[in-house]
Amino acid sequence: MLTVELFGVLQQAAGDRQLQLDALPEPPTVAAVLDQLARRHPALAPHLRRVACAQGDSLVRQDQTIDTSRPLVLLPPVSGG
Amino acid sequence: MLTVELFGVLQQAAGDRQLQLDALPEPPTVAAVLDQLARRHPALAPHLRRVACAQGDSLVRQDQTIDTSRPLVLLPPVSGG
Amino acid sequence: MSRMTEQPLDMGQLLRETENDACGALVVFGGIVRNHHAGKGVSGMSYSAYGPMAEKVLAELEQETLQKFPVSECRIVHRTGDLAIGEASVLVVVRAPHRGDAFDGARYAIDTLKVRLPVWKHDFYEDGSDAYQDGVPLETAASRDAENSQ
Amino acid sequence: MSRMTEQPLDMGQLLRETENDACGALVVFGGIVRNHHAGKGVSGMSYSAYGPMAEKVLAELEQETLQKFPVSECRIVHRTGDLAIGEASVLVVVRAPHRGDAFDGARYAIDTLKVRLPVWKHDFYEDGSDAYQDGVPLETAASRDAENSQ
Repeated sequence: MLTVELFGVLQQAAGDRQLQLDALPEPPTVAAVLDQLARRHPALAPHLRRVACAQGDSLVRQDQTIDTSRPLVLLPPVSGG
Repeated sequence: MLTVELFGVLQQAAGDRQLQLDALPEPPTVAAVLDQLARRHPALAPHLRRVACAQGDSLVRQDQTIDTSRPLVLLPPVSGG
Repeated sequence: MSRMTEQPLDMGQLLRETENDACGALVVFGGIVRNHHAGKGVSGMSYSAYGPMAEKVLAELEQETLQKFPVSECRIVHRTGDLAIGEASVLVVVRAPHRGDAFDGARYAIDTLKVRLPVWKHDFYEDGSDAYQDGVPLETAASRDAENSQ
Repeated sequence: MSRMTEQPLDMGQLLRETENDACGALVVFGGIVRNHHAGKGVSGMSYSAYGPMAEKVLAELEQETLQKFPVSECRIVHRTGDLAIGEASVLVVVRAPHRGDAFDGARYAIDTLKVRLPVWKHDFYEDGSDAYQDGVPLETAASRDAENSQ
């Protein structure tokens, strides 16, 4: 079971700030988790191609295998400044 | 008789904020006045090549004939900002 | 001042925090909430952030600016929460011995912030609608490498 | 605020005077008295100006900046008299809808001020000596034409 945290337009699309994802891919790479998320939550799918992902205060690469005990944070295109 | 106002390093060189120049060239162009000033006040001579000149709030060109009833203002290289 | 804050940004405090007698040049950039976006009237807006990363990104960007440019001081603060028209959402303060470097450093800092800081702008329009502004994909190590290899 | 003044420059007042809800970008440049020049310690300095022309040059430079760049606000003030280390000798405030234009406008304004404003800096050094800084010849219509034809 993996907690997925959402920001910005992703919160709007999902109607929530976080989701739980079970039946995780093995190994749980970022890319595989995003694929699964797109299947389970079609409303998020159009946005996932442009997200960056983080755990804690660090970015994680698409090919990286993540620690599923920590939340995966999805960061859509940014508009700060 | 022409009043010449001095600024910056010119005040230091002349030891005063203004000078009077009599026996003016005819016609009194800026260039001719500066030549005369260099002869009468040798301490100013080395600086005069790099001065700009003004009357009131406007610059005057070297080839311009000036109204000698108004002060001629000598502006050495500037260092504002 | 914390780099990410819900409080109004205090330029005076940033200026005091960066005082440096060796610096002849000060450049401040401020991002200000505008009353329009994409042709629509804006009545207000709200910034949200991914906090744990945002604070670190700004601290690293300050250091990077100090390393890339001959500047002596660099401070960046960004506001979150609800902002009114005319309020500052971001302030960048750079001090350097020379002015060209201060301009270059400040511009680099804000340009880079725009692609690295995990912050999202939510506009509220005068017609009652609202929208997250379409942003730029977050710059990642991978996208930076791809850009550098072009 | 008068553009040429013996009073300490008031950034807060300039910011209030230039408020503009259509502008998303604010750039401030400040020239600050440094504690060193050409390798010598500076204890203080004094600016003198040719007043009648200086005020007009700044007013014209504000207008020129507004015309040359897509910026909406431009204010420039310069101090005269005795200044202490750390005090501001000049402030340029530019506001624009977009940040690149605000940076370009502010940089143009201060770069041009440096060659057009009839102001002279007199340094007082820690060793007791003093000197007018060697400046740049004032830009005149003739020198501008010569440069443009190069």
